[in-house]
Order: sequence, then C-alpha cells, then structure tokens
Amino acid sequence: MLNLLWTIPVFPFLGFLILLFFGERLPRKILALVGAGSVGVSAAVTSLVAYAFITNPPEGHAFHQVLWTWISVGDFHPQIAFYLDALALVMAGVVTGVGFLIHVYSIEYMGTDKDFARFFACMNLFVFAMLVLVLADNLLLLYIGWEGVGLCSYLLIGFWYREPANCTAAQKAFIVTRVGDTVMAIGFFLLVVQLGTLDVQGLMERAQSEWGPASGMATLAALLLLGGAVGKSGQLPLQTWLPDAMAGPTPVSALIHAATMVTAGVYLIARTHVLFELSSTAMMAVAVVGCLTLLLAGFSALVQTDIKRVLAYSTISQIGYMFLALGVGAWSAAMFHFMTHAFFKALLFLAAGGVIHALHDEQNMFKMGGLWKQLPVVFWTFLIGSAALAGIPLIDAGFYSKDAILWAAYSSEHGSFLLWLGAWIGAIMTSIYTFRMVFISFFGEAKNHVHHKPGLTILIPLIILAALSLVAGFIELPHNMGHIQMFSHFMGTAFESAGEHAQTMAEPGGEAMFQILAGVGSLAGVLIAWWFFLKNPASADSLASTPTGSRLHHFWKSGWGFDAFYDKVFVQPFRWISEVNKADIVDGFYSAIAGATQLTHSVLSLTQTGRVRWYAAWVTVGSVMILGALLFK
Amino acid sequence: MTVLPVNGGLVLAAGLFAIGLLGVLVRRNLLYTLMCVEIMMNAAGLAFVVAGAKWGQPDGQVFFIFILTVAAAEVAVGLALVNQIYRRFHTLDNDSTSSMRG
Amino acid sequence: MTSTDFLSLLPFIVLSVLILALMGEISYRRDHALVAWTTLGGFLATLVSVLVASQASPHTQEPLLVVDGFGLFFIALLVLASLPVAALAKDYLEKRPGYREEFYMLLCTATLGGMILVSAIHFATVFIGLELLTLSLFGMIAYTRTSGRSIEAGIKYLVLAAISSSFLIFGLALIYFELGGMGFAEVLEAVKGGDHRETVLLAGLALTLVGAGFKLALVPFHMWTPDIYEGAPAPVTAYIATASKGAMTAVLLRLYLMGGKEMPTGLWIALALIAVASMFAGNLLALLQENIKRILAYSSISHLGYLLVAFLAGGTYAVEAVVYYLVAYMATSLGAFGVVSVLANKSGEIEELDDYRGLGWRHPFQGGVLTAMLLSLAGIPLTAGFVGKFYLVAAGVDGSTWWLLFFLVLNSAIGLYYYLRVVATLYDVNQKEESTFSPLALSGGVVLAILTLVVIGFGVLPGPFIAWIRDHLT
Amino acid sequence: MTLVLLVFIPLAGGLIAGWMGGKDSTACRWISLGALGLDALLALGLAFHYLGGSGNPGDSRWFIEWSQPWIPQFGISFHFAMDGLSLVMVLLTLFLGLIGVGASWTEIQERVGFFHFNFLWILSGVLGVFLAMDLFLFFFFWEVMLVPMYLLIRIWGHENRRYAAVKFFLFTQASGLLMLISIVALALLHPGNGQGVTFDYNVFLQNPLHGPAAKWIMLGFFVAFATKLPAFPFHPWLADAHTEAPTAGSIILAGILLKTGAYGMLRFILPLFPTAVHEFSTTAMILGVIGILYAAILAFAQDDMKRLVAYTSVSHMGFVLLGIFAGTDFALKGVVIQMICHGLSAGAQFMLVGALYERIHTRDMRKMGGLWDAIPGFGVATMFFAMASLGLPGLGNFVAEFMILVGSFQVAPKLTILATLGLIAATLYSLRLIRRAFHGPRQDEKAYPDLTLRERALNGAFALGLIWLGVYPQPAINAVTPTLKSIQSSAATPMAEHNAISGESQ
Repeated sequence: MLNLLWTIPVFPFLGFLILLFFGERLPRKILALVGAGSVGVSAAVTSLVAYAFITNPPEGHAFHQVLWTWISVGDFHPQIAFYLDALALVMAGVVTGVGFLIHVYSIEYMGTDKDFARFFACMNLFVFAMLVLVLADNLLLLYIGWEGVGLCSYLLIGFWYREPANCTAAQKAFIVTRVGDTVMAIGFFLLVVQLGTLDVQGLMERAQSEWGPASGMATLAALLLLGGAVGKSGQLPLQTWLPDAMAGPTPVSALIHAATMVTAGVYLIARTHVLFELSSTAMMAVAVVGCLTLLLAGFSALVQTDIKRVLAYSTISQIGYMFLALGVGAWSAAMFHFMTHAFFKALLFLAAGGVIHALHDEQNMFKMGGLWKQLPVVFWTFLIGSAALAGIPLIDAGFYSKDAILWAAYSSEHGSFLLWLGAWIGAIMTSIYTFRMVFISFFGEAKNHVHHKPGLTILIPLIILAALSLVAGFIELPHNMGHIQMFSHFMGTAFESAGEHAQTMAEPGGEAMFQILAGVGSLAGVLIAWWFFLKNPASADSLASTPTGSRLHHFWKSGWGFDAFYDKVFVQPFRWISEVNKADIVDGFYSAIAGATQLTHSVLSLTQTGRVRWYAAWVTVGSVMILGALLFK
Repeated sequence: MTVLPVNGGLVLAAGLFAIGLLGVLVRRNLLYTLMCVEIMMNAAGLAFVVAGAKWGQPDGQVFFIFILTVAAAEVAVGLALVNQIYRRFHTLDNDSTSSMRG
Repeated sequence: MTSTDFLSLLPFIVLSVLILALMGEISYRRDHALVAWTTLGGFLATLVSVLVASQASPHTQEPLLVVDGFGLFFIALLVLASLPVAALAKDYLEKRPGYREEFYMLLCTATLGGMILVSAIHFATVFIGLELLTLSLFGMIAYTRTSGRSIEAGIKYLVLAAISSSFLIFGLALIYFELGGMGFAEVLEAVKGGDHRETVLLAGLALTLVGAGFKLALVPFHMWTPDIYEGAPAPVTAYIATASKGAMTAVLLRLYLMGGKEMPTGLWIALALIAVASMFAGNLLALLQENIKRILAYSSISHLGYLLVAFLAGGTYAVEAVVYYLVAYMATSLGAFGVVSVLANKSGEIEELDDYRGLGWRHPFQGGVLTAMLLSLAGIPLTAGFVGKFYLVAAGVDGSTWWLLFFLVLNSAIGLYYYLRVVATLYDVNQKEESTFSPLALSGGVVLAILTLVVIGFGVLPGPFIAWIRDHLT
Repeated sequence: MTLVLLVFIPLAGGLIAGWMGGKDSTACRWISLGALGLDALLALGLAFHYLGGSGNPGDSRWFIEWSQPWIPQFGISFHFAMDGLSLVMVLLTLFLGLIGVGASWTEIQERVGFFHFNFLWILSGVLGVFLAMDLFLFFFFWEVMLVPMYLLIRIWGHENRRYAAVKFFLFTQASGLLMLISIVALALLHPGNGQGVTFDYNVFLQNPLHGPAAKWIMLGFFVAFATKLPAFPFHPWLADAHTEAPTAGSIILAGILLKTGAYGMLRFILPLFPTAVHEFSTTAMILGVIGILYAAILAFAQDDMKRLVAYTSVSHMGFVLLGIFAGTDFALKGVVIQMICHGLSAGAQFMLVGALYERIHTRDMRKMGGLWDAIPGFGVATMFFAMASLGLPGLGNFVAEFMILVGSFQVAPKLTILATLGLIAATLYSLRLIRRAFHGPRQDEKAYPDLTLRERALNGAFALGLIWLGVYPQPAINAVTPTLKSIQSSAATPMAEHNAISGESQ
C-alpha cells in the first residue's frame, strides 16, 4: 500500500496536464470533475497510505521510495525519491484533504469565471508541487516543489491578470519569495560543498557528525535555510508579499496563502530540525522572527478594512506562532498548530469567500454588516473558525494548539518569559482583531444586499472544515486536561532524535496557570472587540482619530512601513539604475570608438584634395621624414 | 682638397633639385610644373655626373643620358596630356584638375 | 651572346618581338580583335618561354640582370597578371570610342618594364625597368582620352611619378657617389656594414625608398592612388594595382633575400611607421567611401601595409608570406577590378556604390565574383586572402613583431567594415533599377571565372603552392 | 569519414537548396529540412552507438577520429574527432537547426533559396567548429560561419539590420583575428611533436604550454571566445544582432553560436593553458558575475521584447563563464547542461517572439499588454520558457545553474553568492516580460491567431527537452563526463606540479 506513495502527486499532475491541453475544449462539468477529482483521488490515496503507515509502520517509521537518480556528479547523487514519515504524512494529508475541500468549494465559487480551466489547472499544479515539496526525500527535490508552489502562487494571485494591481501583487509575491529562495539556494550550496549531500536524512546525520553542536557552519547553514523559510512563510522581514497576495481568488488564498504553501517554511525547518538544533543561535533566530512577526502582523490585522487582508495578516501572525514553536524546539506543537491552522484558516477564508461571493465581490468589512441572519451557515462556520483562531478556551482546536505553543515558549530550554509574553500579547491581539472582523461583518446593520446565497458545494466544505476546526484539537490535550498525546506521539516518530523539550521542563503547577492566562487573554480580546466594534464603535473611531492614533493606524495598516522602506532601498534604486543604463554604457564605449573612427575618416578624406601640388607636398614631407628617420634615428 | 669641389657639385645638384621641387609645389601652371620636374631630373643627372667624376668612371655620364632620355619621354607624354587638358578644361591650372578627390 | 644567354633572356626577347609584331600589325591594319588575340597569344608564348628559360637559370647577366627562379617566377606572375588585363581591356575598349590597338603595345612595354624590374640586381636596371613601366602607364592611364578623369589621372600620375622618379635617381646618385657602384650586392654590403654608415649613403637610401614607396602607394606617398585608380580605365587600374605593385615588391623582396633582412634600425623603424600608417590611412580612408574604385584603391594602400609587416617580421616565413600574400592579392584585385571593368557600359564605368545595389540578384555571376574577391580582401576563409592573412600572422608571430600584428588585426577589423558594406550593398533588396550594367562578354566571363577559381583554390588548397614557393623561392 | 559527412551534408544541402530556391521555395525548405534531418539521423546513430553502451570507446579519447593532411607545410590537417562533448553539441546544433528551418517556414518569403543556403552553411560551420581538432581547421570553420550569419542578419533582419549585422561581424571577426594570432603563436612557440610545426590539438594537449607566453596566447583565445559567448564587456554586439536577426537567425545565434564560445573555452583554453588559466580564473569569474548581473539589469530595462531576451542570453552565459573558470567537476558539468538548456530556452523564446511579431508586427512591449486574452497559447508557452529562463527547478536551466553555482561555490563562495543574485534578477526580467506583454489590460481588441500546430510542435519539442534535462539530465552528463574529466586532469596535473614546485621554494 505504501508503494502507492508516488501516485499521490501524480494524480494532480495528470489533472493539470489534462486541463492544460484540453481545458479549452472540455465542458465545465468534466473540468470540475478532473480538477477536483484528481485531488480527491490523491486525498483518497493519501488516506490509504496513511492507514497503511499507521497500522503497519515501516521500519524506522519512515518509508523511502526511489523513482530514479536525478543527477549524479561525483559523490553527489540526488534522487527523484519520496520520503514518508509522520511529518510528511500530516502535511500530505492536509494538502490533499483541505486541498480537496477547497477544490470542491471552487467549483461553485469559480463557476462563472471564463478561465475556469486555467484556474483548476493552476490549482492542480499547485497541489502537485506542494506534494512534491512535502514528500521530497532531498532538499533539491523539495526545491522543485518549493519553487513550483511559488510559481502557482504567482499564477493564481495574478489569475485576474487584466487588473494591473493583481499582476503587481503576483509579481511581488514571486520576487519576494524568490529572494528567500535564493538565500536558501545559497544554503544548499553550502550544504553540498560542506557535507556533500542534500538527502535530508543523510544531511542530518552528517551535520551531526561533522559539525557538532554550536558550530558556526551549522549556524550559517541553518540561517540560510531560515532565509528561504521566512520568504515562503511570510515572516519578517519578507512578509510584505502576503497581504497583497489576497488579490487572488479566495479559494487560492485559502489553499495557498493560508493552509498549505505559506506553511512550507515551517515544514522546512521541521524537516531539517536536526540542523537547527545544532545551533542555538539559529533556534533563537527562528523564535525571535516568529515572535516579532506574530506581534507585528497582529497589530496590522487590527486596522485592516479588507476582510481578506485581516485574514492575511492573521495568517502571518499564526505562522509566527509556528515559527516560535519551532524556535523553542516544540516541533510537534508547531506541526499541531499547522494542522489546526490549516483547518480553521481555510475555513475562515472560504467562509469569507462565501460572503464576498454573496455580496458581489465586496471585500470591505465596513460595507458588510448584519450578515448573520442572511447567511446563517456561513456565519456559524465563520464564527467557529474565528473562535479557533482566537483560541477561545476548551471548545476548539485553536486553543489547544496555541496553548501548546505558549506553554512551550515559556518552558522549553530555548524558551523565555519574553517570548511567552510576546506570544500572549499576540494571542490577545488575535482575539481582538478576529472578533472585530466578526462583529463588523456579521453584526450591526446590514449595509449591503446579499445577491445570491451560496450553494451546497460551498457550504459542505465549510461545514466539514468547521467540524474539523472544532474536533481536531482533541487529538492532543495537555496532560492536565485529559492528557491525550496522539499527535505528539505520532509526530515523535519523525522527531525522535530531537525529543520534546517542552515536556521535560514542565513543572506541574505552572502549566495550568499559563493555560488560564491564555484563556483569559483570548476571552478578554473578545470582550474588547465587542466593546469597541459593536457596542461602542464611536470610541474606536475617536481613538483612531487622535494624531498618534491615526499615525499608528496608518503605520499598522501599511504593514509597519516595510513596503515603503523596500521601495526606497531596493526597488527605486534598481529601477533607476536600469533606466539609466538602458542603452548600455559599455555599448557607448564601442560606439565612441566607431564614432572616432568615422571622424578620422572624414578628417583624412579632407587630405585627399585631388590637387597634384598638395600630393607632391606630401611626397616631399614623406621624403624628409624618411631622411630624418634614417639620418637621426 | 680635391674632395671639396666634388661635394660642392653634389650640393649644387641638391640645390637644383630643391629649386625644382619648390617649383612643383608653388607653380600652378602645368607647363611650369613639367619644367620644374625636368629641373629635378636634371639635378639628379648632375649628381650622377658628379659622382661619376668622383670615381673617375663613365657610368655617371651614361646614366645621365638615360635620365635625359626618360625626361624627354616624360615631357613628351606630359605635353600631350597638357594639350588634352587644355582642350578639355580650358585651363592649365593644375589645381583645377581636381575633379577626383575625397 | 651564348645560347645560355639567349635561352635565359628568351622571355624578354619574346615579349619584345611581340611589341614589334603589334607595332607592325597596327601600322598594317587596325583590327582590334586581331591585336588583342595577338597580345594574348604573345603573352602565352612568353609564359612558355619562361619555362624554357627556367632550364637555363640561374644565369646572371653581370652586372645588371639575373635570370633565376625568383625572377622567372615573378616574370610569369607579371605575364599572368597582364593576360587578364588584356582580355578585360578587349571588352572594355570595345565600348569606348577612338583607337584601341595601341593600348596593347603599352601593356606589353609596361610588362617588359616590370620584367626587367624583377630581374634587376643593379639599381640602374631598376631605374630602366621602372621608367619603362611608368612611361607606359602614363599612356595607359590616360588612354581613354575622351574621359576627362582619365586625362586628369594621367597628368597627376605623370607629375607625381616624375617627382618620385627624381627622388629615386637622386638617391641613386648619392649611393653611387658614396659607393662607386649600384649593384644590389654592393649596396647591401655597405648598408649592412655598420661602420660604413655614411650620411650620404643613408640619404641616398632614404630617397630611393621614396621612389619605391611611391610605386607601392605607401603612406605618405599614397595620395595619388585613389585619384589614379578612379580615373584610369578599370583594366589599367587592375594593372597598376597588381603588376606595377607586384614588380616593385619583387625588387624589395630580392633586396631582402640578398641580405636586406638585416636592415639598420632606423630603416626598420621608418618602415614600421610607414606600414602602420599605411594600414590605418588606407582603411580609414576607405571606410565610408562611396566610389568602389576608390574603396579598392584605399584598400590597396592598407594591403601593402600588411605586406610590409611580413618584411619587417623577417622570420623564416617572411618571404613565403610576402609571395603568397602578393599572389593572393594580385588575383583578388584583378578579379575585383575585372568585375568593375566588365560591368562598364558605353557611357562609362559604374563606380558609385549606390549603383551596385542588388547586383548580386540581378547578375549573380558578377555579383558572386565580386563578393568572393571582397571576402578575399577581407581575409575570410575559403579564399586566398584568408591563407594570405594567416601567412602574414605566421610571419609576424615568427618574428615576434607583436605590435605590428596588433595593428594588423585592428586594421583588418576596420577593413571588414567597408568590405562588408560593399558585399551587403550587392545583396541589398531594394535595387536601383536605372543602373544598367553591361552584359557579360565571353572573355570577361572566362577571366573572372578563372580568377575566382584561383582565389578559392588558393584558399581551400594552399598546400601545393606553399610547397612550390618553399622549393623554388627560399 | 562519418564526421566529414556530418559537416558536409549541410554544406551540400545548402548548395542544393540555394540552387532550388529560385524555382520552388517549398521544395527548398524541404530540402534543408531533409538535409538536416539526415544529418541528425547520422548524429543520433552515433549517439546511440557511442553513448548507448554498445560501442564503448574504451580508453581512447575520441569516439571517432579522421585525419587527412591539408597544408602539410604547416602540419595542418583535416583532423576531425568526436567525443562526448562534441557529440552533445552536434546534437544540439542539429536540433536547433531543424527547429530553425521550421520556425522560418512562413516567416521567410523572400529569396528563400539563398536564405537556406546561408542557414545551412552556418550550421555546417558550427558543426565544423565542434568537430575540428586541428586549430587551423577550427579557426577556418570559426570564420566560415560568420559571413552567412552576417548575410542572414543583413538581408532578412528587422529595421536596424545593417547596423546589427556589421556590429556582429566586426566584434566576432576582430576578436577572431586575435585568436588567429594566438593559434599561430601557439603553433610556432609550441615544441610540437618533433616533426616541425603542427596545429594538431592532440599534440598541444599532451604537452600544455606554460610561462608568460602561454598567458598572452590564452588571452587571445579568451577574447575571441568571450566575445562569442559573450562575456562582459564584449557583449554589446549580441543585443543588436539577436534583436535584428530573423527568427531562425536568432535561434541559432543564441542557441549555438554562443555555445561555440563556451565550447572553445572548454576544449582549448582549459586544457591547453593550465597555469595561465589558473592565474586568470579569478578575473574571468568576476567578468562572469558582472555579466550575469549587468545583463540582467539591462534586460529588465528593455522595451523591445527580443532585446530583452537577447540580454538574458548574456546573463545566462555569465553563468557559463563563471562555471568554466571555476573549473570544478560540478561547474563544468553544469556548464554543459547550461549550454544545452540555454540553447533550448533562448531558442524557444526567440521563436515565440518571432511568431508573435508575425502576428502583431511589433516587438515593443509598450504596445502589447493583455495578450493572454487574445492568444493564450502564446501566454502558456512564453510563461513556460520564461520560467525556464529564470531557473525554475524541474526544468533544465535549474539543474545547470545549480551545478554551476555549487561548483563555483567550492572555489569562490563570495563570487558565487553575488552570482546567485542573478537568479533574483532573472525573476525580475522574466516576470516583467510576462507582465508587460501578456498581463494587464488589452491595448487593442484585435483578434490574432493563436499558435499553429507547427508552432505548437516546435515549442513542445523545446519544452520536452527542457523538462527532460530538468528531471533526468544524467544521459547528457554521462555523455560529457569522460571529456570533462580529461579536461580537468590536463588542467590539474601541471598545476599540481606547479604548486609542488612553488611549495618547495617556500
């Protein structure tokens, strides 16, 4: 059964090919069938494989499938090969499962778009690339998926390419992530040159044996990989592309820019965790990046007016949590949060998409309002998603996964109070902005008319995801609340070399207090949001209209000025140089030579006067010169 | 003492040559040009005679005869051409025979 | 006169007889075709006589002449260059009014002068040969006297040639004054002997060089070239470019072989400067030139500059290089001017580049030949010019004259520009309709075809000829 | 003899095609297609025989060798030989040649015969370059291809063709003459095999030249190859030539002619002048890196689509230069893959631009926009090759650039990091091209025909090649491994001695 592994990515790829070559000719029903069906088959195969993997774990809790040798140079033999362990399986499951739901959702959501086929082609290609990414057994193959998802992200953000702003957003996404990718590529060079392989397992072993802890080389390599991870996952300082990426259709935002692709960075670090563990500096860097990002994004999310941008910033922020978890060595907590986040964030996006769809592409929250009556299913699912995002205690998955991270941020050997505090403030912020969104969009007076209600293909995925957002948390409960460790045990097979730091440090009494703090924090956030945005909206406005307030508001809304900064420092100088040198200065040099030659020609031509006396004079001059040369040399 | 007059002959020849050359350079009338060329050739001839005298050989004078012949032939052709030029351009100004240039 | 004398001088005698025969023929009855065919036959007979003479060579006619392999080779070369000129002239003069027959006599006397030049081992002989050649050229250049430019060219050449001859003979006089003789061997001996560098001798040498430089159109004695090339009838231009220059080159080569290789430094520097200046002046002047004959004239200046590089390099390959290059250059120039000549129509020659637009499409043969010749001048592979350039480089490398080589390369690049300009014009799509080229006559066609074959043959299979040069000339 | 046939079939085909052209253009196209097809079959036969394993060449350096004296006085001979590197390049040449004929099927309507004559002669010259193992013969072919290429640009090119054609010719010819000096100098200064002067590659190879002379000679070669490659600062000819050439001309210019420069460096510079290369390598690598970035910035600034693609070639060839002079196993293999992949991706891009020009009659991207709407097939194809060009993993260019960069990282990490920025720059210009031409609102509402079946097939061939090299480049790598190994060993052995000597003196 495990041998079917290679087919998991193949189905979406076949779907892509069919859609690419016959997309123009096939009827929409077939297109939908191919587009969503290929992912569905893939999801089914994944569950078969998962079943086999869990019931009958392969040796070493990892399954390795080599298709062929890709390149072979000297001792370097990267293969086209897949590697399945718990980590990859969870990722693949989420990618295919959530992916399938989103595909189904898209059938209706994109149903009237004239580029239906292109949409599904890109989506299928994305799923293929993402699966390659998560199943790759070496970093080079991972890089195929890594850049492949980047390409699909670009294609889908710019899906409505007739709108220049969308194109710009797409380009920005590609370029910014490419910057990270390039840093990562340099990391690969370092790894190949130093360790001679890119096979993840081999690499980890060699890193441990050749570099040992606290090695500068390990730090360097880990930081370079981190560069790639922050690019893809929208973390500081490369987070600027993600909010703009919302220009794509909403299912794209759900699948690529919330559930799967943007967590690739998390996956990468988890995959190479051995390397990171060799360097406490790198670990610290990951944690700090995560912590700062979650705060920054949280504040930015607070002031957005576009519902998708709120969700985008919240995605950045939540991935910040995952990075924080990674940085403190809470590997399985990070993956746990990844999984729950995939469910509830996909849900939120899809639900938001339902709203947007119903209001004829209206994304501004302040033009919504009162929707809970008109779109009850959407409202309730959205509310569940919001609760999970905000981490409302006990009832939802988000609480458990986030709690695990908060606890680890404090208790792990890499953790600290400051990290916890940041994460805690972030949690409060999360719940404020989440419920701000809920209150503004769904409550209050209706400012817009619902044009058409979503159909079943939209609602069913919502309901499934909502259910998952609620129950997924119960597979991993803190030891003082049922102590279920299904997930971390399962994950432990992938992280066994690392071990879980959080548990070893745990002091029994402390954890409960932190859980209470977390719960209180999120509930307080809901209250604050209720006060400012539903009960007493004027107070929020007056707060924002003070000079400091409006400056802060603007500052946060523009994502802390990163865009402007990058524009000044990178974009404009580059444009300037390219514009100045458009005609190629070097060419000017050669043109100057050519010009000088032609000038000489004209001057010399003047000497050819056609007058015999002038010619005779030159004969004379020449003879004098030769005389001179011979006589007075 | 005997060398000096011989060298003197050479100097004279050189002077004549220079005069002829200068004439070519400054005179515009083609006839004068031809005459000046003639002077140059004869200057060279004189130099040969002087040199022959230095070595006590007849070769110098023989050569002078060659030169005379050549000069005569050249002038003959030259005058014929001058004739043609006058018919065609109605001038003997050699600066004006410069339709080809550049 | 012994039989050896007779045998060895047979080429001279045959040609002289030819001149006499032509004179008689013309005085009896003017028949252009007959005279032309007689000339061609006579030239062929001369070629045969060269073979005969080679049996008797080397044979020295002290102190003036030598008939040896070297001389005979160049005699043959001169005759081979004169043959196509005669053939081209036949077509060319047909289209011109006036008497045509005397032209062939002048051609023969000029060639005889050239033959004397290449056999000379004494400066007196050089003088005689040179003047014979030059005097005949006066007539040839101005031959189409209905054309103002022809006469203008004639008088210019006459005046300037006479001046340069004066320089030459004055120089000779000085040499004679110093040495009491003008044999090549004597002069070279004196020049080589470092302690004997009398001022007068050096001055004589310098003035002699002026004469040679003029004939070879080297800077700064080059100025006559474009005007005379333009004004002279195309076959004559071809002759000046090839036979006249070839003969003078042969003299220099003989001097070089007899010991001029070890020239005084001052002379070397002067020649190097002349070479570089010639390359630059020739190429730069040709750069944007619009008259094809002037382009070729300027290009000939630079080509002689290239040739000088081999002389100056003085390595093992110098002589081979010069000979090969000269032969290649002569064949190519004959071909190029040959095309101009066959294209000329009744109203005159077609020289403006603009008129050649689209020639390659309208007259593929003429266009193709001209293209081949231009590419050979540019030194593109598959042509003799390429091997020639290779040879020059080999000689330069062998003599380690790196700077000269550098300039050579630089100038080749400049040269390419205008050669290509012409080639491109030939294949330009928007052709000019009003220019009416003469249809191709048989003799012209045959000449061009043979020359093209030679140019390409020497480019593709240079081996045999190189071997021959090595066996016979060095 | 097979090798001679390989070179002479296109030559003969060109003559026949040129002769037929006046009468029947279609026949003439088929003749050139046939001649190239025949040649390609021949080459494929060789490939199967020698790379398929059955005809293992044993320890001989060459698969086939053929030699006939040509100018024995200088030890010059018609010496053809083929090894893996040559074979790969020959295959690439013929592939692109076939594509080129296909791409000009409808584009060239005037003087079809002469066009194909020139086209086939160029290919013949290139094939000669890849197979000649006598330096004189090499130079001969090196130059032979120039004139037809010149005419190709000059006659069938776009608006500014005169300028571009002359520029192309002058740059390559001037640098070529420097190489001629170097070749002759090498032949004359080299001790040879004891039988007088020789131009034979094998002789030089056995006994590489050292010392100051070697340095200067090497520079002569370098300038010629760097101009052809082209490397900064010898690149300005390329933008004009590529932009103005007809499509087929651009394809083979970018696809093959540039590769002759890289090939020359691999074949001649590295093994023949090991010590000189050792001293010079840093400079060359710096030039390579400058080229990568400089050309990328230039590409970004262009409005003319073809010019943009042209500059990307310079940028990509910067990687080649970097890799060659890094000289490691990785880098050299990457260089070969890069040569092939760039041939394919740039060829395809030029073909697309050409096909686009046939439809909308402009290459100015300011006049395009939103074309995806009108001609989605073009959009997909352009996107694909733009991605290949920016080094998307999974396509050949990525493999190539990755290997080159790893290889150069081994010897020059800092330079390599700079070079890696080229990947970002490549993204910038590639996306800009897509953005300006295919995305955004339409500029006009005219309908244009999308890719025809013929064009789809040609693009498909390119795309398959790139994908194949992207996921399974091993056959190509294996084919050139022995060659590169011997290049490296001849480059390394004397260097080791050199180091040993200098080590002792310290």
